[in-house]
Amino acid sequence: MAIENRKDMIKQGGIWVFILAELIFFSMAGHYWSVSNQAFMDPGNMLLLLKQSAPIGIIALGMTIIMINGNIDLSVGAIFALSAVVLLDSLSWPFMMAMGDWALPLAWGFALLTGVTLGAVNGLIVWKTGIDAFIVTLGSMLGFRGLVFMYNGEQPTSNLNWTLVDFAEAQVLGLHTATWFLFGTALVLWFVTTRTNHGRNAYAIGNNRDAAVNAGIRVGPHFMWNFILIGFLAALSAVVFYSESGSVNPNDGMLYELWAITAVVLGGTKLAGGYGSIAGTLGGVIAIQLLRKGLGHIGADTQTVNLVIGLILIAVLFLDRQLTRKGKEELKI
Amino acid sequence: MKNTMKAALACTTAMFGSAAAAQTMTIGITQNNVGVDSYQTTYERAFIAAAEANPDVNAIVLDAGGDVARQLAQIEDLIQQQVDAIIIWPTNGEAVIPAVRRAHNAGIPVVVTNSNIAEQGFDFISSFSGPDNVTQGSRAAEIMCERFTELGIEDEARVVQISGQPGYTTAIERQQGFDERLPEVCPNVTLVATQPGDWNRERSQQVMEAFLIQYDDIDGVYAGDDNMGIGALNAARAAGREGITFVGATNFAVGYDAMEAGDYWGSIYQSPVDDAEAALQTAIDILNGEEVPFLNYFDTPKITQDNMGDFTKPVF
Amino acid sequence: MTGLTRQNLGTIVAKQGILIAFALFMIGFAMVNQRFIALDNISGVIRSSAILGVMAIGVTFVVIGGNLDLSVGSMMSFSTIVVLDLHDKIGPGLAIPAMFALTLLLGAFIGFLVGYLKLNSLIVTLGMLSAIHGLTLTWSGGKNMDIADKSGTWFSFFGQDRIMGIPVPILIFAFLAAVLAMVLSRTAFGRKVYAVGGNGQAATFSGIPRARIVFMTYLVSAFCVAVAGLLQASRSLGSQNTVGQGMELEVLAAVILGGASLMGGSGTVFKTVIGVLILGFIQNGLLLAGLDFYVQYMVTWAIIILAVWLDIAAKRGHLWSPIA
Amino acid sequence: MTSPSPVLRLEGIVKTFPGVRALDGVSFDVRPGEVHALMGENGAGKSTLMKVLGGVLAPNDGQIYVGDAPVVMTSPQEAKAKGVVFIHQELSLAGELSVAENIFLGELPLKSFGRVDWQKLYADTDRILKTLNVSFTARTRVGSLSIANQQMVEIGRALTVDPRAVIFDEPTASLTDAEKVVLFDVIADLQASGVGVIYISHRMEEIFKITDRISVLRDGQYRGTLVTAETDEDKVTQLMIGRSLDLSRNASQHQMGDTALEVRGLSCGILFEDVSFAVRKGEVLGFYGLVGAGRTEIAETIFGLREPSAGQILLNGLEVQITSPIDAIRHGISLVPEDRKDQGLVLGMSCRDNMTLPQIGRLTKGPFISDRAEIAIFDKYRDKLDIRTPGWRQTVGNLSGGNQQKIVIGKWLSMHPEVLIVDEPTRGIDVGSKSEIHNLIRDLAAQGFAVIVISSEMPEVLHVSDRIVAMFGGRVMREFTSEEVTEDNLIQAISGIAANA
Repeated sequence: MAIENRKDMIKQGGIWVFILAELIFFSMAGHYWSVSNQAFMDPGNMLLLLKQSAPIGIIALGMTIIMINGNIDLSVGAIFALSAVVLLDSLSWPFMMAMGDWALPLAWGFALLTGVTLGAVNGLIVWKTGIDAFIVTLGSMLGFRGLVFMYNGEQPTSNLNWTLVDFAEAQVLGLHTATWFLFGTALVLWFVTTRTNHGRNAYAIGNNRDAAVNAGIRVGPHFMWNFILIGFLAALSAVVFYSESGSVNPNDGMLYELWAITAVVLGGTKLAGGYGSIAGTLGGVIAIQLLRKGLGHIGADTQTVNLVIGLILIAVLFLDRQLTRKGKEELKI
Repeated sequence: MKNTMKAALACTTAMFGSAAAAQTMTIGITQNNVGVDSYQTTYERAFIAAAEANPDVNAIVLDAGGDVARQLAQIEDLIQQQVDAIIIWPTNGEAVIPAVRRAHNAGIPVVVTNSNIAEQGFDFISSFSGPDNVTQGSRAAEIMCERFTELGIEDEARVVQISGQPGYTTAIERQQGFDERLPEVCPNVTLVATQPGDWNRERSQQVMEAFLIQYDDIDGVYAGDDNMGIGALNAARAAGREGITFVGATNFAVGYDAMEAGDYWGSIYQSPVDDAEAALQTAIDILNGEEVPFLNYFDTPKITQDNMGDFTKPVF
Repeated sequence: MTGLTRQNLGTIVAKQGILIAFALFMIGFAMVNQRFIALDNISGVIRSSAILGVMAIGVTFVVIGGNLDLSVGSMMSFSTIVVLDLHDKIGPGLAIPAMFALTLLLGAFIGFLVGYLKLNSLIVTLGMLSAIHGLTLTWSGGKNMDIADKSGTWFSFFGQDRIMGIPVPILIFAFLAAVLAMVLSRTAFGRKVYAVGGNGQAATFSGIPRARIVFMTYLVSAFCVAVAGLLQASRSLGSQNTVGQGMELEVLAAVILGGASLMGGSGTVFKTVIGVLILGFIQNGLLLAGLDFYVQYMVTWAIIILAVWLDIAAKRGHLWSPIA
Repeated sequence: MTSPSPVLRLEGIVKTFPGVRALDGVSFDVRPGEVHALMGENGAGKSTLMKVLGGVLAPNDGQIYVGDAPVVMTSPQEAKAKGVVFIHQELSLAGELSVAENIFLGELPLKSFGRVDWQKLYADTDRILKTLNVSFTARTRVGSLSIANQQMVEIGRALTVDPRAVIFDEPTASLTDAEKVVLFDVIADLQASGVGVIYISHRMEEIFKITDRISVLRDGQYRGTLVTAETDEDKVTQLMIGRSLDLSRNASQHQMGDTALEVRGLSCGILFEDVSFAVRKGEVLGFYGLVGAGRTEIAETIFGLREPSAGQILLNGLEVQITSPIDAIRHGISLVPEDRKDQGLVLGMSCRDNMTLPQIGRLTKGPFISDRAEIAIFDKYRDKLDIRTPGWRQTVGNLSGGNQQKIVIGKWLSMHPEVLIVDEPTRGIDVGSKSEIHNLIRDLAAQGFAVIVISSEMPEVLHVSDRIVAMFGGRVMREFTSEEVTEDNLIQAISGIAANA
């Protein structure tokens, strides 16, 4: 038991140790290599770090509960883009234009509704057909992206609304709007996964789906709610991000699913399901952003960033594997 | 709260060698997507080379990898690092405007390079340095039309277009220029189809293969850049279709070679080195308080088999 | 007894569903546009599907062995860039084997991580997708690779020539498909791949070296990627660094469409080839019908879901999932 | 004895699937305080009946009564709410969750906004755990518990409601005798509180130990109910399969040869220590002990699946190094593993492909597998072992447990091993096939194979073995010849008592 606890601690604390190591490394390395005069661990820079973690972070938090379920969602990038398109396009609808600033919350509502709907489509297919979520969302990743293109041809959808931008750029208590949304989402999801029936059921289903079915947990609707949740969060991420940027390209959000999954895995959530934590994912998201920022800070180029992030992902997997090994007498299968 | 932080920032800045920074200017650049094609890579190299050659310039070179969110983050970082000027190669001509405004509000001049931002953002930038893509599109239409006239098919020719990556300003502008200009100069030429080739040679080749089967009669192909143009040329060659006039833009080395070989008719000569150097120079000029035109286009002339001797082969 | 026959019917539909769908598609498109079934169009589609197809065959081995390979797209960029770069430096005769060796080395690395270290293949290959892209950019310095003397090299043979009127890429695709189909269905190695993917533990208990078999599937995949890279490079004699980007998912879609289960242990080379051709013909058919390219996205979506749904519905005997 | 009104009554239950009459008018009742055995071969309709009872399947005809009230069960939850609860054979627990969360899985006590009421959850769980008399707490992570304790958690689930009838489906499948005692105590407690218990099992000795009545199904039909005290194994067996089954000690004594396999001082970490034994050609060596005593692990070590920390393995007197199953197979050692579905077979593959799997590399002609060689092997062992399958193409997952096990045995026999290790040869196999497998094991020994049988069923070990090794806590406690062994001294040995004797 003691050993197990210690390993558990290493696993859950690992990501924060990694973040600390990154901070130390980049601070020191930045001293020698950086062209910038600014210290890496400048408080303003750290606040920006949190803000910049938000777009992928909010999605990754939702991905955590999906992966605790033992599922995966590859379509989040496309949901992100389509929600953004709806957000910006709806602002130019005549009746919305007539509403003035009151149209803004409504536009948010439309965008979130879009995410919820797309999530529900995924969830419904997973529930009703019983097809593996990987395949379902691989398909809808293409399909939803097709919808993005259909909506506005191949043109970007734009609507620069300065009220919206000002809101998104605001800083309350030093934290940016996006950071508040990231933290808020994390708090809510932390609460859901650790304190609520739905959250505990998510673990139960990921751990042993048959057992959950036998115990009367309605697995299908449960999946559906989680897909709705991640659809909502992908849309929320889009809403927060595009409020500030005001224009979406039809290709935006591509590869976000891979980044979100990377963050979740770095945070210690198991792909097989049944194990993982919101706090870990938050750590994973921050670790990735820190890495990108840090490598930029010391002047590394694109190829190095790709190489390093890929290899770190594999290294983390390797370490995790070492930690879960039972020792020499383990069955060699 | 804010003030103390700013003070703290000032302190750290002072500690880390502001003595040396007295004369030098720190210029940050965030590029669109280095490594996606040779143009952008050559641009980055030329930019770094130009910055290194200038002892007064300290360059922070970043790459957004085609991701808007990453580019916005990089702009924020550059503002945070209090650079003297920011050069942006936008991933999306509109999405960067709020970030540009923040740089503007922070008192940092912004130069947009290669592909312009939308008009709403013009208030916040000091200058645009790059090619005039609408004109490039128009010029391509003119090259095509002149060639058809030479061949005597200006009243019946059918053209297909392979555009750049959807949503990308350069692609949109070139297509716009071509679409508008072609009927003006050659009113009887039909543009039968347009499909995006995503700045990708392979994608473009596939699109062209489909065009060739779909349309028995194709006389001209306009591609958003030579990379795609060569993809289309490869497709036509593989299908054994001859006599098609290929016109591209952003003359790549492959395009130049194909022109020399007589397979490819014309293009627009645009040097990434000029592009990069112009952008850096614009930024430097602004910092030195010099007057720069708001739309600082560098010239991108027509190049065809007829006049290619006047141009050196592109290095990318 | 009626139930039994009905079930048999269901199984037949499930087993051949993909072929039926394929046939329906061909007929549908042919009715809309005569050109669709023109010989040169069909040959054109197969030729342009060859690269995707060759990669999909390799990934079929990996998937039957119970793993995923998301790195093939980025690895294909790597092979293409490497062979083009080496072509001018050491000549095509050496460049091709060198490229194969390097690509196999990457495959061996992934195979080592997934097979011997037993790391999760989704994450490993996701990591490698990014890492190999970095490697490619480092190799090329981010520049396009072009063969200097395009008309003076026999290198164009693989991608551009014809033998007896048939384009060489089609011949290579067909040859590779035939050989690897035999390897999978008729050799001991193939049987072991099915066993390892069907039940890895039972395979180990039967004295099958699971790690080595998984390792080998990645080598097969890497070999196919190298062939695809060769075809790609030879076809256009020049390339961008991003040439294979995103292909991993198209490849996976083709393999899934062919009916291979992501759980491992099922699938065939032949069905994967059908999956590839379906994707190719859909793309072609929609283009011919004058529809925008993104319609193809949605059609592909619908087809993947329907194909897999039909498959599992026939297996469980119910259309709808039993999960409450 | 006056019969009080039953807690649960089935009347004329019929369930048909397309083409099959899975249940054909099944009727019986369970009285309060009674343990009622439900027996029948695999495929007799027990599990279909339980699914009907549990609301998973709707019957085509017939009526279920709980107490005197006719009920219609539409879901397991509804069944549970009506006081009918199931303890499933396959452990269905979520390992990462706590004991409390598992016991109340699907019915966690809630506060507003779907929040879990942890206080109530733990309090309720503690109450249940107290009645089960276990050593772990409500907050323990289930994954860290032993199998037996996990089973207790499973039983704890039944106690979250006031059950009227509790159905145990093969509850002792993975329990050892000592653990069974605890289980039977729990059943006795349920009985005492007036709950009716349905007990499904293949194991006669348990049935006769704890049940009051026995109902038997055969081919979906109800074959009658016997009062346990008034019947014997033979009668029950006859009712089940229409003939009787011999589980007496083996009588056949044949010639034994030299020592085939010898193990000296073999250890593997904390799993087992200093294990020594030898098995001769023509001999059946039985391994008996509690689950976790290290028997399976010894077999896996000999088969090269675990790395020994000390000790030697000798084959025909020569020391061999075995680091993988491939080595073991090359040295003529075969292992029929404990877990047939996870370790023995690739369920999605055909019968033939499974059978030829270990030697597929040898069955080639040129680069390709020889179909003829493969089918020859399959046919040979199908006939030899009397495997009933429509043909070699049949997917192995569709066969009955007995036939599946024969495929696994055939797979190894076709390798012509010198030493055959069979781990739990008849787990989950119906009575009829059981005796066939027992006879097969005896036959193999008679043919000169050295056979090691690991079993948790005492009658089985006693029935097939020439000698028996008793294990406890990773150590060999005692070795018995078939003359010495009695049920009593064997139980003592595997409970660790003999260590002091």
